[in-house]
Amino acid sequence: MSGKRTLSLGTSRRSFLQGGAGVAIAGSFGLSFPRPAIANETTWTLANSLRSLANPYHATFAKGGADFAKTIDAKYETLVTEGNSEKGISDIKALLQRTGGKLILNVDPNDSPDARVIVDEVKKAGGYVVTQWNKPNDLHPWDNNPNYVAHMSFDGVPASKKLAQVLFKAFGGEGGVVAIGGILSNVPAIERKQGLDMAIAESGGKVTLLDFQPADWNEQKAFDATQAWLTRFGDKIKGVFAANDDMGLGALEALRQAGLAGKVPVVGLDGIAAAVKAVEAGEFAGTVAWDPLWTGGMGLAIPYAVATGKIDIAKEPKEHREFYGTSTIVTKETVAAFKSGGSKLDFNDLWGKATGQIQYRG
Amino acid sequence: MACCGRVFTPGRSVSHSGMGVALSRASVESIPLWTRWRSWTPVAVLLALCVLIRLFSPNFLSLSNLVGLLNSASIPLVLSMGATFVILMGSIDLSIEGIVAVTAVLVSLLVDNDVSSYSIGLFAVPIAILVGGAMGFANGVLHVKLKIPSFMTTLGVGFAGIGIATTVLGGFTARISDQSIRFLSLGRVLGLPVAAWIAFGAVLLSFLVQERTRLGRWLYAIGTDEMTARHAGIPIEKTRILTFTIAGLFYGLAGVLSVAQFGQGHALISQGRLFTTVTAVVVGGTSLSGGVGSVLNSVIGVFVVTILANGMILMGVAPYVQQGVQGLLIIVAVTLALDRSRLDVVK
Amino acid sequence: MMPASRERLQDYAPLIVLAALVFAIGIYDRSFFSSSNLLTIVADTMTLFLMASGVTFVIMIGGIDLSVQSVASMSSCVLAVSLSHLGFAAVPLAILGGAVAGTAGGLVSTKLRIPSFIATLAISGVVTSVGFWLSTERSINISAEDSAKSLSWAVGEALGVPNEIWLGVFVLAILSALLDLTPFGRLVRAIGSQERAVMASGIDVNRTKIAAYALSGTMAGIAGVVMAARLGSGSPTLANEFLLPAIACIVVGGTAITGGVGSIWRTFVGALIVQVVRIGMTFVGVSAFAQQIVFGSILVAAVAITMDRSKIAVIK
Amino acid sequence: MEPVLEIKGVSVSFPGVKALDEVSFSVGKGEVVGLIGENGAGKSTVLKVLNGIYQPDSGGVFVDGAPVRIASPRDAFDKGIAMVFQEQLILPSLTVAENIFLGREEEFLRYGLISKSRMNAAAADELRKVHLEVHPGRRCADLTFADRQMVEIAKALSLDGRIKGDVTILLDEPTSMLEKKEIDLLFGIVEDLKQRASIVFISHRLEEVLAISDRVYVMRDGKVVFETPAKDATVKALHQHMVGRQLHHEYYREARQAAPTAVPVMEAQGLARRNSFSNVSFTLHEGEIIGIAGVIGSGREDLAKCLAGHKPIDAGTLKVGGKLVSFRAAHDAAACGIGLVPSERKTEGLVATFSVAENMTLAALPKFVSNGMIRFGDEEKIAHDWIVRLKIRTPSVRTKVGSLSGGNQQKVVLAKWRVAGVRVVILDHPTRGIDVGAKEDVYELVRDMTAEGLAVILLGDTLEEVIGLSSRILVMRDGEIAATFDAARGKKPTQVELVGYMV
Repeated sequence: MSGKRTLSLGTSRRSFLQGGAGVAIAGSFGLSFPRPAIANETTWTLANSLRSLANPYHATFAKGGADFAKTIDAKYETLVTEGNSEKGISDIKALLQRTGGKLILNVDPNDSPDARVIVDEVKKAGGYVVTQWNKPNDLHPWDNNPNYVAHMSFDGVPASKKLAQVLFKAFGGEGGVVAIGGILSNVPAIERKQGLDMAIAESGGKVTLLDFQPADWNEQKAFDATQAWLTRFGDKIKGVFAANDDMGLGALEALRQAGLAGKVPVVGLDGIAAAVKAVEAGEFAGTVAWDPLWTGGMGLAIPYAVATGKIDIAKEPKEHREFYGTSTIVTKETVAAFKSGGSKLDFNDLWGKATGQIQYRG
Repeated sequence: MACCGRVFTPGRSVSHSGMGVALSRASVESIPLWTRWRSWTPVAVLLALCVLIRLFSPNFLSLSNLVGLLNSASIPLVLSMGATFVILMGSIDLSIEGIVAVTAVLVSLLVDNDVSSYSIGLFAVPIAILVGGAMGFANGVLHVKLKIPSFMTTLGVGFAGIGIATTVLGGFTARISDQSIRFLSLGRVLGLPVAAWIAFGAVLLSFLVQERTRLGRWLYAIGTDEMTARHAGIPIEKTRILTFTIAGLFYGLAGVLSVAQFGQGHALISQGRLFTTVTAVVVGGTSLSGGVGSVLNSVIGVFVVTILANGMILMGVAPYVQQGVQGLLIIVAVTLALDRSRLDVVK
Repeated sequence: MMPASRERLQDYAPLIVLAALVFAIGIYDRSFFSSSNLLTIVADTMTLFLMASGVTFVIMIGGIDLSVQSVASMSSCVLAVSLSHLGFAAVPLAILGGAVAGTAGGLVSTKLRIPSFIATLAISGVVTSVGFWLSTERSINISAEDSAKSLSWAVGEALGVPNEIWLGVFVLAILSALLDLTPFGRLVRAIGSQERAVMASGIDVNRTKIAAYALSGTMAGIAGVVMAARLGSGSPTLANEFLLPAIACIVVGGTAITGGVGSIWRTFVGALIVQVVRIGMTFVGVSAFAQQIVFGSILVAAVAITMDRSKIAVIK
Repeated sequence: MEPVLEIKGVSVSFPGVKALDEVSFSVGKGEVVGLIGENGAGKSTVLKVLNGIYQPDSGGVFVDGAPVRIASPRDAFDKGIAMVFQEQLILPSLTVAENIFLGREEEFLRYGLISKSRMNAAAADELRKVHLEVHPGRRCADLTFADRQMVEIAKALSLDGRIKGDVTILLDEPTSMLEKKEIDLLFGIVEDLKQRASIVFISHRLEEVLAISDRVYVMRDGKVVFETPAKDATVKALHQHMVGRQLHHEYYREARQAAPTAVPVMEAQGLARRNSFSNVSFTLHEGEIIGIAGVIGSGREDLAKCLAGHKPIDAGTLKVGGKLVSFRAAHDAAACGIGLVPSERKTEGLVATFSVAENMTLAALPKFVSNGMIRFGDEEKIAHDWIVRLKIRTPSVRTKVGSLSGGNQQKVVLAKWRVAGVRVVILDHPTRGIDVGAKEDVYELVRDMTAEGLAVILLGDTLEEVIGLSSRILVMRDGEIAATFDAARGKKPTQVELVGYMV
């Protein structure tokens, strides 16, 4: 068994999971009621808000945040929206209330419009926020100094286009593909679909899109959609393009049920451990690693620097306020290099891995 | 022994005053023909559905599609067995998703996985089923001892179940790599998925419990009229608790099959299963007020719901339209199947 | 009959529970008591209360309405799609959509004599499809000025108190009056207690039932509009995770799931209890995941305390 | 000989009425004991005490002379006592065999599973005893009513041979729903059963009781008033005891019986409903009381429900106030000014959790509403008026109706229809289960109503009540009007004249 993914969310694995039937009951009733440190003026609380820890990309994103918090031994929390915007926002409001505004928030909004509401709430409470991936196009950090510190994202279009081409190459560049999309109104979902469409256009008609369906970043829905496609298109499917690894793995399980795992190539984005493993096993044609550890950590490091007065965010150039991170394509050939080269995170090099300002296309 | 019985000719003429023996009975007397066929309505709906889908897409009856159908029907079948017993008693069980979540998470942590260090293989299956039974037992005891309507007891236990599953895994997903568990879903025996055989076994076991055990018979009595059952000396409380426990055992088995199918366990693994299961049981012809129906009806109901979903995919119906079509089908199927002569007040 | 004192305790159990919860959490963490926090909590509760207020009528006639979640989402889509070119008129349109969906549930349940559990479940499937069709499967943004122009009644602030609270209190008053002062309200209680007696008194029971379902749909529509205003967007899955908590509010508040007994202020208090439990737990430090367990246990405990068993011989 | 089963000085009372008053009753070994009495005399209550459904407030139950406590019908079964209920308790979704042995399946268990073959075989033996050639595996839902009644009897008889000690079978009105040849069949069964068991037999048909019983008890108003060996009793004498003292005319306020006016209120022509009643025709005039007499199964209950719109009629025409009407539901009938005082007061008459005032205005709510709101003031005023007028004993207008006595509840139901201003009131067993004093009040109210021009259709609890109150009497038997009697003041027919047509 390859190394176990250590789960150090601030609590050692041993104490968190005893395993066995007892834990199911005991775990819940032995609720730890930690006395909250009375929020005094100086210490800042750090928090990552994300969709669901069930998605490994977000789990690593949260781990990045926790790692940074440990370096400055600040209190760290993870908030989960489980796909419900209303819950995500009311949890953030409650945390702002509890910390008296002394909150540094690194949030991946459940949906683009949520970002505006969250930024307003943080500004009102005097906290600092960095948004990830989703925000309305007309909302900018520099219009909300100093509380709205930055917006981090990854340029989905070129990455997904290159990834699509890796997929086409994997099945010989000829035939039909099916594509699984994220939540349709999410910015990354729109970008990744554009990348795929561009790659298909450039294939000069050799590659056709059999069907495109959203699965809202959910592995379960991807499993059901792929199973339906297998029923409907059967062996006409030459490849599966998934807008993220989680959904890609769902599709892979469906292919496995039909005995096609490894025969029909799948690609996804996020670069989560299970996807990297699938690339090694030849069941995934490739994935794109965003380095969630970096976004989780830096999304808190930068606003913390602003909060402690180390930098004056208003003076930072626009490419430091809205910037893309670096993404690496992981294929069978590059997987070994990618796995060994896992760089050590330097939390002080705030914009080291930033690669240019965010463009707004169409 | 001739079993011709005294076939009562419907509409025996009520002779006019004086001559002959007038027949007067207060309650339902001659059995109108179509009510006798009512119990076959769900089967008719199923056949009509198959014919309709076959017209639209030829590969509906292809072997691979049928195998796929059986595979996707196996978990709902196991769940509907447990739910049928509870509904026959006139109660309802909303804790399905909670119990499946706890047992699925438990299995995914006990077998070879990427979160905990346990790996006890197939021994996890009986443990999960027993934990499911324990939660079913909790449903029964709370419902009977605290005299709370089963709607609320099972809703509470369901919430608690989701909570326990989420806490134990901290919201994470445990991916399993134990092939013996995966075999329960991926393996093929005589061409059919193992999960289908397990589901078939569950149906057989349920039919045996329903027809050949005292509990099975007493469910109908309690569902039809609890006073009559009490007068007949049936231990009402014990039967109710035992029924919820058995239902829990089936949900535990479904938890195992979920982990086998998806290769992972997490708290939201059975989201949406509750309403599809209850729908299948009712569409199958088992009435929500209890006393009428059987596990075989639910088997038909599960296939109606599963084939509808599969058929709509084959016909390329857009996913978001599917929910609407399923809603309409429920109304049609239940309107035909419901035996309304007894219900004068529909809640 | 139950001794008077115990009955009075039973009547005000929900209020006592709420006060105890707020007090306990308050001691634990002083900031919980701050006025801004309490206002925020109450404001956040209002959408849940709006949805649950309509379902209260349906539960009181002995039925259940499982379609409110998808009706609220559908209404938010109607609002988001039509707000830009219809302006304020989009609001009544969205609410009307809710009323139509509620009436459909009522008609299917009464005319086709299908149990309300299944009838409203089927309708919720149809309504979800309509929601997806309206919004072409995605969430639709509500621009800031549209919202300011037509939705400030829902998300603005007056006299320092968020409008959601004014709206919630207004609805509480109107619906309580409807339930306690009008013939409709009396028939709802009567049908829930002894439907056969109402039928035998020569009253068209179906008319009242359908009206109750229509009201439930209308309130779900209003909840959908307010939710869309607060989030600045409408989406077919906006109100996910709201159905079961809404039912929990009603029952925790003391309204009997079997019908006949209950009131709107109970649902208001029940909604506050549910929200205080959910938010309070983050204050007390109970991990977000364990909240469901505490929530489930409180649900069962609340029903055990508030249920009046003397009237119901057989607990199904 | 030592009585097999006996009760001594047993009293049972329900809120507001004393169902049994110091009743003593005994059954010898192999003896058939008849038990007769008017509706509400307490006959069924005696059987339900013997069967363990009701526990006696005072007095005791003795089996073979030894005092016993019978906790439930199952407990009674184990002590050798089985009962065939008046209202059928057969479960339609179970098979014949399963119904017969419900709750007693352990006899057929093989390794924990019920052996269907053995259970069906045993059931077949029992069915043979009642000469019912129905396959034991058939669902009872598919059987006719009469067959189901036979299965119920077979279930009771299945005790014989399974219990060591003496067996007693309690039969509560088993023949009311059976045909002539089925009744003869039942008597045959009882005859050959006599060697092995003792039997208690309740029936309206006095000749049947005399034909089959060894001894007969007569009950009235919860008390045993007469006991006689069957051979030296006559129908007329039994009837006399059943009725008791010739009630003085004033009990039914006969003096106030108004002469019917010529104004027709309701005209029925050839009304019929499948399996209930056929070609029923009558004309009801203002101020008139038409009484309908008949035993259970005569179809009069269904006729009442059809006239009030609760059940649809299959044929015939109904005119109210000269206009042709047809009712799809109760609210259509109410709209035409027809109100039904139901026999099931608790479930159909009132909303127990509502106050007296709320119940009274329930049928006429729109009258108490102005601009959408209920005018509580008027409601309480009108309730107060009726409480005074009908002498309803209630702590206040706000008291919950459920806590009142049976008599007072019935007065509230009557007030409900008066408030709604109906023109025709159908009374379905109006005085069932209420104390004697309250009965007289109800009779007073009926007279008041007719004096104010209302028309009344009365399904009397007892024959005597029908004769006493009505100005005209329709006697129904097996769904037909067997005879019509005028009952003008002073020229009342006697009960014996009517009984001849009823049975």
